[in-house]
Amino acid sequence: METVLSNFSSPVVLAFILGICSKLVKSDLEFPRPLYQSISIYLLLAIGLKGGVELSKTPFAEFFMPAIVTLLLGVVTPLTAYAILRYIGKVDISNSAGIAAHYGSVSMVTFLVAISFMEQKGLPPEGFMPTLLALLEIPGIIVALMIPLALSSKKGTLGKALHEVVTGSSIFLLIGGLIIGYIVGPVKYISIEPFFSGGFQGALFLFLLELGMVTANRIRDLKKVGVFIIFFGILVPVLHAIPAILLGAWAGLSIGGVTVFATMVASASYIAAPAAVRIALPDASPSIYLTASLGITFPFNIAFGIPLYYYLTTLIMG
Amino acid sequence: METVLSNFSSPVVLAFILGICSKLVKSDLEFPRPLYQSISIYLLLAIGLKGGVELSKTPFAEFFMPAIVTLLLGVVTPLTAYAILRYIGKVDISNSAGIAAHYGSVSMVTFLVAISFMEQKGLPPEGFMPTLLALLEIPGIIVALMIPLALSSKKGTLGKALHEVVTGSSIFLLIGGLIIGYIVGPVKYISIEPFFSGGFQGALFLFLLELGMVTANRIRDLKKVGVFIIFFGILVPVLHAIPAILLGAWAGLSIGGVTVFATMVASASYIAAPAAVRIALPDASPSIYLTASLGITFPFNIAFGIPLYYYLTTLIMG
Amino acid sequence: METVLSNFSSPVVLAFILGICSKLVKSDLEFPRPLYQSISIYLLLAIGLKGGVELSKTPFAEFFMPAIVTLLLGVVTPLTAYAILRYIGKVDISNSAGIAAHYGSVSMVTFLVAISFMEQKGLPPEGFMPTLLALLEIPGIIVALMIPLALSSKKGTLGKALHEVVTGSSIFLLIGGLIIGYIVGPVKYISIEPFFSGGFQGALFLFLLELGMVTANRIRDLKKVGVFIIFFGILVPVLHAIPAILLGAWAGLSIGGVTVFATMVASASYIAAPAAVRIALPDASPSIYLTASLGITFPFNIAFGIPLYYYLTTLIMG
Amino acid sequence: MQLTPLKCITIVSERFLKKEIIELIKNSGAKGYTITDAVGEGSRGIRASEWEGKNVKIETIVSDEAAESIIKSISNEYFANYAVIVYTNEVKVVRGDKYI
Amino acid sequence: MQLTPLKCITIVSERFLKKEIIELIKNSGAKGYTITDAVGEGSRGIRASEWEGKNVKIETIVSDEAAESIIKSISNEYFANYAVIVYTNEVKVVRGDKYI
Amino acid sequence: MQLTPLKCITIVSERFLKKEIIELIKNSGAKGYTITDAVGEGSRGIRASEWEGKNVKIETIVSDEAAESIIKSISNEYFANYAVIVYTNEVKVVRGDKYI
Ligand SMILES: Nc1ncnc2c1ncn2[C@@H]1O[C@H](COP(=O)(O)O)[C@@H](O)[C@H]1O
Ligand SMILES: Nc1ncnc2c1ncn2[C@@H]1O[C@H](COP(=O)(O)O)[C@@H](O)[C@H]1O
Ligand SMILES: Nc1ncnc2c1ncn2[C@@H]1O[C@H](COP(=O)(O)O)[C@@H](O)[C@H]1O
Ligand code: NA
Ligand code: NA
Ligand code: NA
Repeated sequence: METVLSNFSSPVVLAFILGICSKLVKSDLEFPRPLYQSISIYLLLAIGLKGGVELSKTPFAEFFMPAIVTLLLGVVTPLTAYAILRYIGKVDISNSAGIAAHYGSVSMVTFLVAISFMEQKGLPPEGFMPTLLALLEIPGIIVALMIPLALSSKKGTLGKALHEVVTGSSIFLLIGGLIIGYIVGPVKYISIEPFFSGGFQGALFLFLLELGMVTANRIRDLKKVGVFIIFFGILVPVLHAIPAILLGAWAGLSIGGVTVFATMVASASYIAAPAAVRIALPDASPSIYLTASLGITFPFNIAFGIPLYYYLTTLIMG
Repeated sequence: METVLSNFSSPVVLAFILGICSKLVKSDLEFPRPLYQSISIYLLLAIGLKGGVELSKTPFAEFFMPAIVTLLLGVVTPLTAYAILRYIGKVDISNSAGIAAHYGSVSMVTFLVAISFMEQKGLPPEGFMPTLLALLEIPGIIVALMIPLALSSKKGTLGKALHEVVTGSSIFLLIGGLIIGYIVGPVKYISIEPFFSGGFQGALFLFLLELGMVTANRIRDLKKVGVFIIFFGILVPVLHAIPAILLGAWAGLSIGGVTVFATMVASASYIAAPAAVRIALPDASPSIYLTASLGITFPFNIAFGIPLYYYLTTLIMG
Repeated sequence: METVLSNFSSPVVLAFILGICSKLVKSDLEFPRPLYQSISIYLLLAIGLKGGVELSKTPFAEFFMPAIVTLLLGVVTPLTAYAILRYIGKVDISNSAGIAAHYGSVSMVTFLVAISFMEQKGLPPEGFMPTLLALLEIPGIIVALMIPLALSSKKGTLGKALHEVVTGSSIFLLIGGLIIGYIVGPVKYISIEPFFSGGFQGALFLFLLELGMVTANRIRDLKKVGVFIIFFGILVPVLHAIPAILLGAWAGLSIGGVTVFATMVASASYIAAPAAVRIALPDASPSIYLTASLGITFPFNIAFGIPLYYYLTTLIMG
Repeated sequence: MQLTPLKCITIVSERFLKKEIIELIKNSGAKGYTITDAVGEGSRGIRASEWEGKNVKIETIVSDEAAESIIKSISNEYFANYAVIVYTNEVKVVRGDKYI
Repeated sequence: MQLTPLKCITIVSERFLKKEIIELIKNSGAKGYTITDAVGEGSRGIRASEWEGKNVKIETIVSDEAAESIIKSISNEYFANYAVIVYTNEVKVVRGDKYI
Repeated sequence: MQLTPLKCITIVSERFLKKEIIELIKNSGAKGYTITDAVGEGSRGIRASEWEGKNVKIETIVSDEAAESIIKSISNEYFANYAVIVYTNEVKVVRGDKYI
């Protein structure tokens, strides 16, 4: 409880709330699209680079088990999400698969807020977490999109959707940054470090301001999606976080690492997944999957999820 | 005199002059609008956050008198400006009220340049100055816009104009930043400090480059507005600065604080006020009020006003 | 050889390669134009300011010979480039002059990468190099554009082209920055230093990412321009670098200074020159001059040229 | 392919009026609109938003009646004090019944 | 000056379809196109790219046959699931033979 | 509402010609113009400003005579060496006498 409250006095969470307020009071605040794009590029490169540099210092053995566990959850979580939607919620196939793709993938910003949170607690996660982020981003989308294909004899837009995800700018920059960071190593990284580390938290602050504005628009659509989706958007993250905590701890991650890992798994994509789903499943409704991932799960994780996963992690680990 | 000269070797003032020059030599330099917007957002949040953090450390008693004095001048200065325009300048009601709204409000950039100036002198103003900025921004506009309403039976666009000012992005970000800074406090602020403090003077440098370009366009319109407005744009700031110095000193501000306070009161808005006046008084001419505030008073304050107010402050305070 | 390899693990070179890759894999990565413009403005001001501050500390005598040598090469290199194109390559007059203007001028980014390279080697060049950059940017363009005028009785668009170059935003910001830096001096520069120095390498990283994307488009056009131009784009830089090394060493520059100077002279403009050539020689083909300077010489210099010029410099000087 | 003849109304105005004009055209019966950022010059000199450098260009496909109503409202509300240009154009629209 | 009467087709769609529509119009015989960024509102509610805030407006000057072919293809491929508006307009083009 | 039939000339060109074309249309009698940023592809391959990624689209509402004069000047000055497309369109303009 205390952790939740203290989370509400964190700069990035407050920026998010400020963004929501700006829509509530109908402020004419406008966040220029190029700024939004620039910060995205910056954040993705920054986490990639830092992760790559860290990876170049990490023995392979230490990294191996967490990577396996990540891929495993990347395959399982879209299936659980699909099953819940299809068989409990009675949602149709396309929409079930479309939403499942979002919950199988991952939200970069939620991930970053979790890292911030743990750093402020003095428990920074392992340096290779961005690599796990990259590993988790794609499989969930693929698995989910393959479901309708496996069930029916649909036309093969999966390939196109796959290309979209793999070459999408977010995955491209993240992996590009990882590789560059890995090659460059800690010494040569120093020249660009002030730019990519010093400004990081501030850029994240601005980004959450913008996301707050976007989320506010999505929250307005809550009434359109029905009560089941709202429950889904809150409970499924928690449901996904629990095995993530257990497996993360089992794979040898620290408390910080487990919390961030659980947050990743619990988070829902709202950038890579929508683009892919729009292509592969054009009849799935964006109102539903965007409202669920961006309007419900995202704010839930930022405000309550992260402190909760941290609390559960400490219960289990320590 | 020496202070004026030394002011001309300050980076931000030189950036402003460079911007003017770029128009004089017809350079094809283009300042992208999103960059301009981004820097605005950045500067407003940065001063809000820093001000909020400082405020969280300031005892209420210390802050009370300056706040009262600020509100007082926020009500008085638009009235004096109006009276001079209407009765000495024989300007019509709408234009008088429109211009008065600008001189009752405040220019953020002039404020920032004044802070820079005093910091370079080793006399930084009180940390809560941004709060005074927020307090001063709105009342002057409201008072001025109410004059024509009081005089005639005009249709009620004041409400709309008021909403525009209060929810306008500049006041929203400033106050949002203040509140976040206040909640966050000095310790949690550290994570975003490098971004919002380290880059501040540089961002201000770029912003003044852009404002120089805009001002140059305005200066071209000088001949259109007539000699009275030119005198008005130079003398009224000085006229407003004098009571501000006296009252600021009386309220217990330091030399740095008084100088910055006087500059605020002497400055004329060119962002919040024009938007509000355009709505409430559509028949007031933008050529006049923008040329006065942006083409005359702004460069005057940047180049000569600030050193002058500083000089007067030292005369009075000793 | 080793130097070449180590160059390939430098962050900025890797960013450039990442940019090329993004086009190869058809990523949807988009670099917003305002970000590109903003970084240009930033980099030009930053090198100008730093150069100006350094210049204010440099005795005139030390700077005199390098300046003379720069101007000399600014006049000679477009003539050699023209002669090679016209008499060896049998290229027509307009295209020869158009291309020559590019090779007589200079590429800011190549210059910056060379400085980065030498700083990482622990051999930073003299602080006044940006002044040499400014001196070298213009004369080569003028000399080259005057050739067709001297040969035929063409209509006088040279004046217009000249105005374009001199007031073009790149030269304007560079010289503006130099002057401001010179006036401001080392002490007053401190306030804006974190912004303009701390972020510099990171901003350059982003800029090279973007340039990689642009270069990739240009490389696709290689087949259109023919084998002669490809050889030209690789050999002429080396040809120009050799006298630059000899003269630079003779003028008293350090090893770092000579290498950067040679790189400047060897580099080909792709911003100032195209704009001027488009005006003065509209019948010269942009496909040829842009592909040569941006598609061949630029990547050659970044990847191989700089280490080569450094190697030659050490052979000669040390 | 069935094409419906409709009116395309183009309104270029200072950015500042964007919200109001959108409301106005919706109230006049427009089913949608498309906006692009623009800059421009006209008879009117300086204006409040000028130094932010942008106009907006609003295009809306509407029936003849809606067109007339939009033109009337804009003329009454904005022509006196604001920088606005309005013109119409005959277009043929696919699935035109959606926009009536 | 010789002016050729041609069709100007305007397509406003969610940004996301840009690449595909360009390919489609090229395959239908268009010799060129011009794109501007736009925002808009229409019958359709929220869409995937909405929170990035942008549509694209694609204009292409084509012959009558190419126009018909473009309209047909777009109707078939996108009208069911995506936010798209398409309309045509008669224009007179300088050097019109370049665009046929 | 009184509508005046006028010509709307649209010029899409490489960004680089913006200043000159504006001057040209003003000298030909245009009373105003509206510009939007655009990207595009046409018959011409690469061009100097291409790697900056932008064309401009200039629209101006003018009388028939001004239209003819603009078209002539642009054809003479730019068609040989630059990427430009020009077309006209009949529009009906509110307060049309302002633009003649
Ligand atoms: N003749 C014209 N052709 C095209 N656009 C125009 C014309 N006149 C005015 N405009 C546009 O309408 C805006 C307002 O015009 P005005 O009210 O005449 O100042 C200008 O900024 C232009 O964008
Ligand atoms: N009546 C209209 N006039 C102009 N543009 C429209 C209209 N209706 C729709 N649009 C544009 O087409 C896009 C898609 O419309 P829709 O498919 O109706 O959601 C919108 O976002 C608008 O940009
Ligand atoms: N058929 C067309 N339809 C629409 N715009 C075109 C067309 N052809 C060319 N354009 C535009 O005009 C510019 C110059 O065309 P071009 O001179 O053919 O290279 C292109 O970049 C496009 O923006
Ligand atoms: Na997930
Ligand atoms: Na004031
Ligand atoms: Na050169």
